[in-house]
Amino acid sequence: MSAPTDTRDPWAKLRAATPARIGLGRAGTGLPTSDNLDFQFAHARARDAVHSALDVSRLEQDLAAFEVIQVTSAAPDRATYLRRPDLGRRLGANEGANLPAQPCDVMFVIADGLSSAAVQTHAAAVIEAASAKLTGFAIGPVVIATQARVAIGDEIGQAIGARLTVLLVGERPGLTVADSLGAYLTYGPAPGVKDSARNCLSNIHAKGGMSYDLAAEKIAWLTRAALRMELTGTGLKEEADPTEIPDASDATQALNTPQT
Amino acid sequence: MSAPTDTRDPWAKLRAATPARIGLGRAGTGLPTSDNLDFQFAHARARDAVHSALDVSRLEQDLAAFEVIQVTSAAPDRATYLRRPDLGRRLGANEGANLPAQPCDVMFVIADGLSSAAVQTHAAAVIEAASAKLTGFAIGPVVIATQARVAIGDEIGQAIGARLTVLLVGERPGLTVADSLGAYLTYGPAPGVKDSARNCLSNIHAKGGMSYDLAAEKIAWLTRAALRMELTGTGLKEEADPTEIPDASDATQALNTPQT
Amino acid sequence: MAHYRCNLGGELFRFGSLGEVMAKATPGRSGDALAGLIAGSDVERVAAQMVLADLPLKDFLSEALIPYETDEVTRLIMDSHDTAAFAPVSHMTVGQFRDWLLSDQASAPVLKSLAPGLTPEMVAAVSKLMRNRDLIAVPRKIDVVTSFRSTLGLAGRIGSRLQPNHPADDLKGIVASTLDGLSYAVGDAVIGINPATDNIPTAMSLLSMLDELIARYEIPTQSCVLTHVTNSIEIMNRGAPLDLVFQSVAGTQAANDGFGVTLAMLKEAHEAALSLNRGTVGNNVMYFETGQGSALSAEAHHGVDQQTLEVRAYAVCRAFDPLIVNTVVGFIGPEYLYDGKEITRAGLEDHFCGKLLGLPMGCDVCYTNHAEADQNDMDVLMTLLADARAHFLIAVPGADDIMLNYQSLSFHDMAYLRNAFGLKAAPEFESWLEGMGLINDHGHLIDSTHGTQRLLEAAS
Amino acid sequence: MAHYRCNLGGELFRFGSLGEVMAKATPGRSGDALAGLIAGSDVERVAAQMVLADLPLKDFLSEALIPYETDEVTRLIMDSHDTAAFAPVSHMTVGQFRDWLLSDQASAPVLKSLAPGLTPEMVAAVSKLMRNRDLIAVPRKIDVVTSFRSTLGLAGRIGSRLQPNHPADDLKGIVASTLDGLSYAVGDAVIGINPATDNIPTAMSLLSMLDELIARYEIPTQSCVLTHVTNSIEIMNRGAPLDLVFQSVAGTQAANDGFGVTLAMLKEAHEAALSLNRGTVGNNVMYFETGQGSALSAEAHHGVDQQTLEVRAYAVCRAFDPLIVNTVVGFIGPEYLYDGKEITRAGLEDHFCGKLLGLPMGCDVCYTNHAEADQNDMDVLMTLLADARAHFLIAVPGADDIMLNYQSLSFHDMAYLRNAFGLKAAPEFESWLEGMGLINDHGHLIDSTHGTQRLLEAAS
Ligand code: B12
Ligand code: B12
Repeated sequence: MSAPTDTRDPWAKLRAATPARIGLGRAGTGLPTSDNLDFQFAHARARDAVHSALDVSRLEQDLAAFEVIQVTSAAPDRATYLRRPDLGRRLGANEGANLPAQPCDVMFVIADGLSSAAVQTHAAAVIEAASAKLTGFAIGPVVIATQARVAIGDEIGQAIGARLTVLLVGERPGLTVADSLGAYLTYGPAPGVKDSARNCLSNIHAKGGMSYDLAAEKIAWLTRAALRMELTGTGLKEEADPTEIPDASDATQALNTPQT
Repeated sequence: MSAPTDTRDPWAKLRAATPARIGLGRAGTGLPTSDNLDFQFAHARARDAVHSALDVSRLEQDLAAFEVIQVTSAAPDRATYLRRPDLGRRLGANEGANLPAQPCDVMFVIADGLSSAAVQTHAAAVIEAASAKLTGFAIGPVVIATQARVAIGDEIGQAIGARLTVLLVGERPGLTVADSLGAYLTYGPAPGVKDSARNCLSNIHAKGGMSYDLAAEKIAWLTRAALRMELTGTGLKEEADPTEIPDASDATQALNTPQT
Repeated sequence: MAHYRCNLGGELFRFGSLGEVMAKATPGRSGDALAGLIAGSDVERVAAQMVLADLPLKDFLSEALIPYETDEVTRLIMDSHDTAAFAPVSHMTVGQFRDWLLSDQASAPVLKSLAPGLTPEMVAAVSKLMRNRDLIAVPRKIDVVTSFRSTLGLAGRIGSRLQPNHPADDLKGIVASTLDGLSYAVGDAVIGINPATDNIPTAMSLLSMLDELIARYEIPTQSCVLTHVTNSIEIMNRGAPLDLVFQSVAGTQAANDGFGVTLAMLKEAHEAALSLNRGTVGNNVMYFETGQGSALSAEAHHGVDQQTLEVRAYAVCRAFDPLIVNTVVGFIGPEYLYDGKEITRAGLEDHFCGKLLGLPMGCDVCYTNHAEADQNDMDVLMTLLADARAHFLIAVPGADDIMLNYQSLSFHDMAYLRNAFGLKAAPEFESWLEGMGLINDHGHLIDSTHGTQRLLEAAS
Repeated sequence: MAHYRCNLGGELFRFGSLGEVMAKATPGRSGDALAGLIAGSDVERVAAQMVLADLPLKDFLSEALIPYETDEVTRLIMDSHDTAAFAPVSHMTVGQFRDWLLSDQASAPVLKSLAPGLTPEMVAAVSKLMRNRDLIAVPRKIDVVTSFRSTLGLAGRIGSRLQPNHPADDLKGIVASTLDGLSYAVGDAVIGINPATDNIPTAMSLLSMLDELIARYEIPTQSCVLTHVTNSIEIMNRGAPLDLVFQSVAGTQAANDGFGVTLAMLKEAHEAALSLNRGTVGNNVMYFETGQGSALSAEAHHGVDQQTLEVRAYAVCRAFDPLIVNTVVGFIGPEYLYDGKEITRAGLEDHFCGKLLGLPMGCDVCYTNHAEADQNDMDVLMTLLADARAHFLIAVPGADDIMLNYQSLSFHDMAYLRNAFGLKAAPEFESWLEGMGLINDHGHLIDSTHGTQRLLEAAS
């Protein structure tokens, strides 16, 4: 008479391989009550995450080693920001005045995006690790933009006169990971750049995502290649460092591992 | 290839018998496009009707022959009123001061309810017709209550000292009739009276509903009976004037009429 | 009084009573907000649901939400509880009960014999933990069959009430709407008129007219005039041809009092209607209507959430072996169910809860013009209720009730459910429809005016 | 440019262009409001719908919403229009077309041969006049069958994509999620991974792993790594075992440009994949994704409403004979579809429009955490899409995509559709499931861990 069909045990080992919600078992075909409630709880929290604000001064402290400039987008508040992505892509009136030209090879922009927690937690560390690997390049100031979307980096990069921007953005929060950071590289930033002319790194976070180190490695690889080829986007294919890529034998192992 | 199955013609005669949306025909099993659009249009308009305000001074003019007092409920505005029926059932703070005791047998209360159009159009005429039939009774002032529900009459009737209230209310607007008036009779009005202790007349309007005259007739009949029996509600059954009631032979006719 | 607590994400949530746990565990809706009972945040709602999930089902037998002493609905629930039927789930918590209901173990026969062992509060509690899909999957398994002149609730079928109201109870107008409905194959559950006027002679003449119409066309269905139960008793005393006794009921004695109804009255009416013996294939003679919010609207809710009170109303219905029970889900207005989403959720809850208690549960899929809803929302709910195997749905000409002033389903919508999904009418009614040439032998309403013409000819 | 006007309730409404009529006739949604295209009031919307209803279908062949000269999607639509197929409806207005689509005359074979005669704009227009129930009833009649190693779209069945994403493309993690999905009988449409990282070696190793897994278990299904089409071309050049080419597409050349895609690229990829000849029962080798709002988001919408643009994207898909097309309906966020109601409407529209154009239309029933929606809304949409006979739906472990950060359906939900409604998997996949002991001979997922254990054993 004990209710949910117990498909849990066999999954114990597999569950260690991924943060995904696997091996939950089922009640008939339904989610067991406890998992369903966990899910609802995670949903309630993820919704809160969307609305939480960035603590800019704390982030500035974390970036003490860099010159930091703060700007805001044209979205006056969070509610408007969520409904008006167009405003989140533009600087607010007069914000441009805070961005004096400082021509450079590469600059970092931090945009809160949809998860201030992501940039709060990871942005400074990624910038530190990446700039350490970008020796030989002129690195511009770090600009922190709030209520901001990816494309805001274009206006910022152009004002500063950067050849390339690396924009770090809070990706929309998920149920399992609410602090996932994305990095978007844009060569020749200027309003009107299409997304196809950017490269993207995604899921930089500590819950099974990309490590700061690997992110820094990839940012540096892409920056070098972009400045050399004078483009970013679909024309620039990342070929990862072979040591980082699982190969065919790995794949076979992956299939076998669960039961070993 | 002509699309909607044409079931219209045979319905022409029947359609004259009711304002209901009969004999529409169908497109497969769907409403034909034109009827569907008519329906959407009616819906858009009915929604507007809910929100339109009562023109109190015009109503007062229509009631020039009566002493009229105006009060408002505890609901500050229309939006609150719609969400908070409890506030629509109570007088606003200090409104009671406008209601000096004037003991009487019967008094009329007008409440805008969910259709100010209904009371705007029909209330004065019904009150005129009904009071003409209530000879021999002491009739109190007419109270107009805005943002008001049925139960507000209880507080009003008690303050004035009426033995019975006849409350006229704007029934919620429908797609076909947006100005339907209801009349609720309450013996011994006082806060806390239950709906089972009221009698109701409904659908007083000009689009196939109850005429002013019949409404007045019934109000007078019920008032007389209520004051005699000292109650309203489920204990007081209206036995309509036999001339008003369709009988068995009428029923047979009704079945036959469509084709004659 | 017991205290309940839950530590969630580092926050401690306390609930002072079982009623508070139930109310705060309920998916958000305007009526509970109006009553001040709703959870303060989504996280608090989850906390209340967690408490509820861990509560033993049998606690509901010892802790009454509304006192036994002062409420006859509570007494009915407690006194009629069938301990033997309850046994298979008596050891479960509410959460375990949910899991079990979803499992294949909870098959049709098992659920049927369980019904008398369940109280409304248990059923309300488990529904609060159910997702919308669960509220569809479970009742879809349950068989409830009732009958009078037609048999309702059989697999692969869905019933319909034909609602031909007229603002002045004009007989010709009502006949016209009735013929319209029949031409769409609607009316196997009941042809039911809400009388605009509340007087007995009118009701009697409406009943005579319907009786004659049913006889003349030899329609295997039943009629009803939805007047107050006290009127129906009087009407039976006067010998009018009454098939079904109608009454609106609520989940508390005080709310029923507001409706002018007691259990004793219902018993009297039930017995009187049974004694008329007017059914042919069965003798379920009661028709009840309910709807979330009616108790609060009558200021008779005792601090209990509206969904739980709604299910308590089903205990009242259950006691009288009804032919059909109808939750008029969006009927009252946005004060109780704000928008299409709340109406949809409530419709699915009500149907699930009613069926789990063993009732022939149908729904008036509807909304008012002051609510944030439209016909698209009704399309959603009717389709889902058909998927959930509702006993019957209600339909009016062109979805527009010109007397009650609200929008329900159109006759067209019943035809949609029949033609698109192959859901048939009651078997007796189906044969009649076929005989009239309105449907083909798959129960498919035919794209031709042939049957309709026969119908109109027969009227002449 | 034509002018359109409608006198409604004493008010005169004017519309400056066909695009404005289309936009204002669209049921309200946030994306069109964002673009400033939406009707100013409900009454204005009805007026626009009335204008649209009276518009001859053939007007869409002469008046392009986006200029032929500057947009290759418009050129594709106009140049590939099949006049002979269009003939049966060429004399109709949009309103008449709606009525005809709902009638029994528009049967499965009739609709199939009509598809090449329809343009996206005609289909978008008629969808704007459809109620939600119509958006279910019509596609329910339409048969679209496609195949590669499994056959999708047959009556009484629904396919599923198994989506085992991992935030770092960890192979073990992906295998774990894949086995989980298979244990719920999910994956007959495709096992498809969105790679977190955008590099070709990673994509190749993911493809090898899936290829080996499919071979080892002898699963009659296909795999896909949802990387950019330019990557897939490169991957095929390098000889990796690629079954399906994936690409996101939009309804304007400018938006596709934002995605880095041209029709020529898609043609090249399509031909390359066909030449691999990896299918067994069929050779539909393309997998497309779309979603309302993508063109606006790329600032490439030309003042056309998002729903019309979405249907134009289907013209792009149609040109390449896809195995599956997926509208990722609530994926981007509330800027484009605000809440559960808008998501539901859009999901039903997209499915209807895609199927009417002859596409194997499926849906990712989903929402983000910044939208006003929850899993109950997904329950509603998935059930309605199953009723509408969707080609396939998407499912992830526990409904939570841990890489794309949004909620979709859970594997459980596919099992709900199968067990509660009897909807089976693709026939080849069904036999395999039965062989594995996961389902019984009614296609019912069994309440036992037996099959799952065999699955895990086979992995070792
Ligand atoms: C909404 C409604 C209800 C709701 C009321 C709850 C609510 N919060 O609104 C519910 C579903 C609970 C209801 C129940 C009943 N109703 Co009713 N209801 C209506 C309806 C559709 C609209 C009323 C309206 O717009 N009021 C205006 C607003 C602004 O006022 P309000 O203060 O917000 O609402 C109050 C009144 O509507 C009152 N009320 C509602 N119904 C009835 C019925 C009677 C007899 C009385 C005295 C009061 C009453 O209750 C509300 C709360 O106090 C009317 C039809 C119509 N076209 O008006 C029928 C109508 C008034 N009801 C009717 C009936 C018969 C009933 C029942 C007696 C049915 C039954 N057999 O049990 C029950 C019990 C009523 C009671 N004694 O409490 C009849 C009355 C016929 C008559 N001439 O007497 C009407 C005309 C419909 C009909 N023809 O069937 N009803
Ligand atoms: C939402 C989203 C989209 C939306 C973007 C529209 C919108 N208004 O948001 C849509 C559905 C259109 C989309 C499309 C694609 N996307 Co996308 N997308 C995402 C997602 C889920 C969330 C992004 C986010 O939260 N951004 C933060 C907010 C605050 O920024 P924003 O300014 O509002 O959004 C901008 C960026 O998100 C950008 N964007 C979105 N996707 C991509 C992909 C690339 C390569 C680039 C350069 C930019 C870009 O477009 C938005 C508007 O300018 C991410 C996954 C993740 N966890 O982040 C994948 C993700 C970024 N997308 C991805 C891919 C591959 C694509 C496609 C290339 C797929 C394809 N084969 O066609 C297309 C085309 C993208 C393009 N060049 O325009 C990959 C990138 C992989 C990588 N490392 O390069 C990711 C990581 C998901 C994945 N693993 O599959 N995407």
